[in-house]
Amino acid sequence: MRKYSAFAIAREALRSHKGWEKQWDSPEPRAAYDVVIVGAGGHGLATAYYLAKEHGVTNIAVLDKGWLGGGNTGRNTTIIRSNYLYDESAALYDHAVKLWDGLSQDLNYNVMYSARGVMMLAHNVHDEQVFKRHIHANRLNGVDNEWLSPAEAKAYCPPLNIASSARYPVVGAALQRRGGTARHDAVAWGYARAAAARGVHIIQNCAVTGIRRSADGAVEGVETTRGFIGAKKVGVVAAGNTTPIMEMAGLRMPLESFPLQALVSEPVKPVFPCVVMSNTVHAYISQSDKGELVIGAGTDQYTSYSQTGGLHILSHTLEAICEMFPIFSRMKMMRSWGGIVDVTPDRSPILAKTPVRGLYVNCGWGTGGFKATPGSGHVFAHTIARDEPHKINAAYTLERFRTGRLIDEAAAAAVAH
Amino acid sequence: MSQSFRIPGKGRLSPSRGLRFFFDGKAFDALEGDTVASALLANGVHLAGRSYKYHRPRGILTAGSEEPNALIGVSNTAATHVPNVRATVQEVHDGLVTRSQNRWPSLAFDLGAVNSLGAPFFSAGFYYKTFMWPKAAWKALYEPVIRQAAGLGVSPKEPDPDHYASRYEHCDVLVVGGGAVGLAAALAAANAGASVILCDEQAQCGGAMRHESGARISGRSGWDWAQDAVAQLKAMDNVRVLTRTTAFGYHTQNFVALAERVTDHLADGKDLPRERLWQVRAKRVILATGAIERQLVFGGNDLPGVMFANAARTYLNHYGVAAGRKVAVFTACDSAYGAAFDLARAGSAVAVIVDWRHDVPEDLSRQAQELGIKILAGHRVVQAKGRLRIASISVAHRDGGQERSFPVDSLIISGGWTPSVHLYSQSRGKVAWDADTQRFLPGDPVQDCVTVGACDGTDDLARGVAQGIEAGKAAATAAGHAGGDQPDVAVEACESYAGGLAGDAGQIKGKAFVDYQNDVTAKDIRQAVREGMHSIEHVKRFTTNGMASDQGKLSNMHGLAIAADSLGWPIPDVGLTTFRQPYTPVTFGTIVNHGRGDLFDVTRRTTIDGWAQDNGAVFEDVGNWKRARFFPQGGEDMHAAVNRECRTVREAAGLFDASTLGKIEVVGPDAGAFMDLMYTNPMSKLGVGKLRYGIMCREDGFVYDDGVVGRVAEDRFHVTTTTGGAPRVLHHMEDYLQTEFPHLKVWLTSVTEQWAVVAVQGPKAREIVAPFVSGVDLSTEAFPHMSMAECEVCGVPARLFRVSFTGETGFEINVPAAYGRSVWEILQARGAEFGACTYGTETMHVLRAEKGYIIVGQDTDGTVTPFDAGYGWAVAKKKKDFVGIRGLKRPDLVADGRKQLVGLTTSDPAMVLEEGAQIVADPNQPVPMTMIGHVTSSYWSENCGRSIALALVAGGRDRMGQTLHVPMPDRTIAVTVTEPVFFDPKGERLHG
Amino acid sequence: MLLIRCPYCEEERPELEFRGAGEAHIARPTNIAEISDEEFEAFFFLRDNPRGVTFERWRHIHGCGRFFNAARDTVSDKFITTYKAGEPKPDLDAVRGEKA
Amino acid sequence: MADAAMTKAERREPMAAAIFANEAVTVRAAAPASRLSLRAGSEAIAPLSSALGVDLPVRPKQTSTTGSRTAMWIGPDEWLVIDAGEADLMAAARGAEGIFSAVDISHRNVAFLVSGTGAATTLASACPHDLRLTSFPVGAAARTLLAKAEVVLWRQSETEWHVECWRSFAPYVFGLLREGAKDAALA
Repeated sequence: MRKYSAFAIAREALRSHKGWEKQWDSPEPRAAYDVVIVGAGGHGLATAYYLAKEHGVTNIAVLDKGWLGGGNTGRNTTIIRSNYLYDESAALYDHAVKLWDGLSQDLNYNVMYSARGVMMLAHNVHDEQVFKRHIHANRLNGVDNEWLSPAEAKAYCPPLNIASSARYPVVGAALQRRGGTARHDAVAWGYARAAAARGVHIIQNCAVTGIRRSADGAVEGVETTRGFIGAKKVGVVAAGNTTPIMEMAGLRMPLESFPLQALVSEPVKPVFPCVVMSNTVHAYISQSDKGELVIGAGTDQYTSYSQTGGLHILSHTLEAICEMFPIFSRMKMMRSWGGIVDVTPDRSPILAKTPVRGLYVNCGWGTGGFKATPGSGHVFAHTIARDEPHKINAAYTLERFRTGRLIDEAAAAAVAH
Repeated sequence: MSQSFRIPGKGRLSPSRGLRFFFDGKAFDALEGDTVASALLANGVHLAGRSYKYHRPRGILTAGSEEPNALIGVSNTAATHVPNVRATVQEVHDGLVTRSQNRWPSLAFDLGAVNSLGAPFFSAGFYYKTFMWPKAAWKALYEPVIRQAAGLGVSPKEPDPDHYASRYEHCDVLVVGGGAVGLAAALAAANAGASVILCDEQAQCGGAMRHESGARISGRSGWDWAQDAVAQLKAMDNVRVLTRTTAFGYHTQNFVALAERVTDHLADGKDLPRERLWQVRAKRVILATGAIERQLVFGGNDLPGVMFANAARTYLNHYGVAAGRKVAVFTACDSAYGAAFDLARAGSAVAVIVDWRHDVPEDLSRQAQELGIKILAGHRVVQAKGRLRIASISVAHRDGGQERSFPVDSLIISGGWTPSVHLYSQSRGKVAWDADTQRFLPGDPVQDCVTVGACDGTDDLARGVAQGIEAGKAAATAAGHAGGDQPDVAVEACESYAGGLAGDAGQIKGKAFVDYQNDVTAKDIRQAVREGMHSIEHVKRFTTNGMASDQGKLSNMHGLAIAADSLGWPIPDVGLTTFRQPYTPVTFGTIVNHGRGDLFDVTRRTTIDGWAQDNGAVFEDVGNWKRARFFPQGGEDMHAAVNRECRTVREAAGLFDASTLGKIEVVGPDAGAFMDLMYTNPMSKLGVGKLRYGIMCREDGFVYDDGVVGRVAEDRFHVTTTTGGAPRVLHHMEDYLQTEFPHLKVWLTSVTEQWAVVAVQGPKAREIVAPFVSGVDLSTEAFPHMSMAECEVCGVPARLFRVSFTGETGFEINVPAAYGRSVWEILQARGAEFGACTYGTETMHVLRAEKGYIIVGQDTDGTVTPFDAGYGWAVAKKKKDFVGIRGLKRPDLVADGRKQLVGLTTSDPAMVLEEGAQIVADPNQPVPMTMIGHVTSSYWSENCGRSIALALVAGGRDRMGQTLHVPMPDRTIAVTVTEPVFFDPKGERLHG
Repeated sequence: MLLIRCPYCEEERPELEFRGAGEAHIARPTNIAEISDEEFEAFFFLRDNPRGVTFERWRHIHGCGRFFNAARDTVSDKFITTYKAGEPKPDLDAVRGEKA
Repeated sequence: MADAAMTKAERREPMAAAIFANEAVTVRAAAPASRLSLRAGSEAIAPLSSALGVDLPVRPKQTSTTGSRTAMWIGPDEWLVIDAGEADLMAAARGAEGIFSAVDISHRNVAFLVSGTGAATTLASACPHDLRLTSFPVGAAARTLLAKAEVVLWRQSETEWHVECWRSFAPYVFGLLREGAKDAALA
């Protein structure tokens, strides 16, 4: 892999950029691999990269039914944060944040991790109680998160409306300064390039149609639209499509796949300095390095694999945006799109071995998987290589739905009274 | 400035209707009906903006919504500013203020243009390869600079003063596109009696008839016929014609969203909505969305003065404006010839027609010859040259050879036409590659829609109109309307749209733009392919081709063709990017419409709330409700007010508005059996006239809600829920009743708003209430704690509960809601005589915490069982079934060490813990610490004379008396684990 | 916004009037207190979540208030049929035949 | 407080004066009325109809009116009965044989009357239901949504609608109707 740098660009500028290498190859699949990863999104590619880099496993294929990074990796609003309540969540997401910081250098690919700060708005007494519970827990877990008064929130994000007359006034905010965003495509491409450089095969347009198991039940490989590919171990990292793939191995999953929409505005000069989230009024907004306001909406209420959703979901989100940031009412929606998110009953991921020997699964990230990409790939690689979980993902089992030991962040923020 | 490029006698605008507007501070004359683009061109101004990356001067390319270059800021005030407006769409009104964007200090002299010098470095995706060292410089330096350079216009700076309207509509037929084909379809459907909505994004219907001078329909020019057709349609009751209206989103089941621009073209639209959102559900959709002309890709194809052929003709034939005095044409398509001919006839010199194709149709050559215009077939424009405006072109044979230069002030280009399949594609229809004509055409429809005319690949107007009529008739028939006369539309003459070229026009010299707005060149696309980007999605994202505000209307086909050429693949193998809504950018405010301010969300207020407002209450949001939090007197802060209220309730009494509590009436012979299933408690055993506190679990065993349940009659329960939980609790109960226990004869009715609830609590409560109650003996013996009765209070029918959430003697008086305020006022006045106060939710919280009563959602969250909360007594031991019975037995829910609700006291009684603070056993451990619980509720208790707190602590009930620690940022607070009851632990006051 | 035929109201109504209620035909065991942890997991947590035809529950919450079931294709989001709560899974081939 | 027993609470209807009118539409609050939420299986329909003196309709969206009393089909086992004369509907229902649920919701709901040539258009500004005469004929009623508020619409004539909502939603519903009415006068 030839190193990217300003010097490389200068060199190439002199020869009309004709000397750039392919960032990754499109090889023919081998008959068999040590590990096959199903799904060439950020999490799958990161898994392959860390398997190669940290575990010396390089005979790997990453298969995708479409193009690498073409699923949720390239469709999300790229919010990165780790101020989760539970120890298990904080450990997992903060592991990711630590990897984000330095990922560009590690991959030699500028993923534009921008620690712009993620501010979560509190709109009522209940929000304040919940956020403060998070802040205290985060501090004792070594995760930064701080409480801001409405005036401090406004100072951090000037377009914010903090008028007490607002329908849902801002009563404060929790700010994680290390939170922020990254460039989603660059994450997929950076991992793909770095993995390919270590010998990983990335095989695009290759859909898995079956999982072959031996007489004793262990995984032998995958049937694909490009023929059978043998594998000692198979890691499924297929986001919204996990259920149909796991079904090929006879496993029924605690998952439902929902449409999730997002939109961007036309690009404008810098006006929005951070990421703001409001769970109470359902709005998630930041400004991309291209100048677009990037706005996340909620999920539709029905399961779907269609990658589209209803207009009323977007209106609901834009109402909240215009209420909190009334200066944006005349901005225009330039593009909207949908992804398919796989949601578990406790809204926490599954990162684990399965009852099928040699089959591993990484799924259930719901609406917030992007932020975990490096950490998820890192611990999932460990799980596959060692056939046992890393201590950070030990709690993210499939068994928890039998025992009741859930990791339910949303339930902890329960709204009632 | 005079309109020196306005050609007398040309165009359809009235020369007597003059207007004045401003561009970059300078006043310009215009005519009513002009767009900013046509008016600037009339004044000889082509330079309209600067490009995003290289700050290259950019002109006006098109005459429609596909314009990528001429984006301006429209601004009368800081609040009404709109960035990135297409000058080709914005109509001029008197006094309109517009500004160019992305330039400093001025449009003609832009310092940002130095970026052009760095162009060799700014190759596709260069930013992914650098700015990584030193690491800290990314945040401090590189990123801010990149961000400052990005973006085009500037955001508005003040809240939007305008309002927006909304309309849901249902119709038999929605016709999108008011060109000749769409009009024919609408006429056919409407004549048959179908209800029809026709929308068009332009100010007037007519589509291509705006520019085409060669079309004749039913004895008139195409344009005149179109205006007659519109007039006919508008006169019909079953038709709605919406102009300035863009169909921007095609959703499931023929749900199409339209954005109508109502006032942006008016000088004074103050009382009108700025835009209107139409959400149309149509039985059938007819897409007559036409086609979009695309550029040719050659060096300097972005210079001001370069203009699309249809645009040059539109400016001439519709607006009466000549694009230039000395023009050349570069085309790969028949339709551009009309531009040359029309301009020549209007007096412009046409230097040459350069046709990429080797063969030019005979009638076009003949007409050119008649007008004295030279055609160079099989040639190409190698490069356009000039600084702020095109000055010359160099032309050579396609295969190379000598270049010839032609001085021009305008170059008219056409790379052919791309069918506008956006909406069809949004409807989830798959497009198919048509190898003959080298374009993507609609395949089989997936929804009940049909594509007609140019968007369906039908270039011939006569055939398109016939398609439109057929589609209109068929749509009407399908909707059950078969009558009416068929419209008589005879297309007598039309023009040819044959030809076209996708991809670059030969070897490129200089910069050849594929995506103008994002400054993506043909070279960038070839580089992306070299770097391994083999899917069009990757090429698009790596180069940003097609990702600007025109969303690839001009660039997608070229990008695809160039990528395919680089790969040596057929075009369809590279794929096609998905078309997403919106077709053109849509104002947030339009999508939001009424949903702002008071109408953003419902604000629910009780019937007593007005009194609280009149008496200075401070409110808090709970769900959709506003609840009085405390009633400050004489400048009290919250703590002072709450301390006074707390003390007063325990010493005398207090009145509390409990109306927001959810209430459900459960009625039917199986009501008891149903209540047994829904609550952990044995509710069927509750006697008539009695109350019981109940806990409701989800199937997984976690506490879902709680409340007091009263038995009004053998077959009638009055159930209360938490305020925020009311809607979901009813839904949850309906779910079980309808789908799991449908055999039970019982029905549920929400009565939350039927009853206003006045709680009177405290030692004087009975004395305050008693005189107004008729029909009940209120003595403790006759009406003990947890009794209820139907009676009259203040002369109105009431449900009287003897119940307490404060630990005092208490009554909750339910009266029909409209009497609530009056009853409240009567009792408040009476209470005042006994020293009673009114109190809000904050005091309610403190008083109940003194008693250890939980608040679901604060002291419990969705991970707490009734046993964890210390309410195991409320879980019936003998019942065979209730919702949650099995979930509660799961291994983790019965394991040791679960978090349990306990009390905490601080060693310093004045120290009030922070709610949400975490609890540890060992305060000296390093981070990350092992947390064993958290503070759920914490208050200063005026009645206990100390702080009190409730907490969930691992194994809490085995830790009574233990010292634990609460680490805060600045100190660690030692706490003692106690029982969660701090006041009147024996509960004697309840029964007073 | 979907258009959903309510089998009780006997007409198509806009999605906003409805609330999705998850997978259909998962009966709560009548002996729920006695089932195993595995059976409870299967009942409460595991879902078919098919790519293709799904059987799902809806409630016409802002209409007639009734729960009912639907068969819908999760790829196209098209409804194949809707039917009243308590009715068995319909024969989809027969339904498609009627529509065609 | 010797006269406490004589103290009689007053009825207050803060929205009673709400009115908005233009050339196309008039929106105003309806007078207070008696209301019953009635739930019953099919066997109780006949006795309830006779006890209440109004036929409970059995087809979706239908209403039937006798004198000041109207019964609206809301769901397959649910009716909304409104008596504009404020009669005691609970007492009337109590006389019926059979298994059913009658709950007094006279104070839970309030209503607005929307009338004029722009009445349907006013509602269509926030209601996604098909309000054309073909799907919502005169005499029809249905529960649906007006933006974020649940309402029951009852079409009393081609140009007159009765809009029923929960009491605390009334200011919001009136606000929406006012916005809708303004726009209905325009297009």
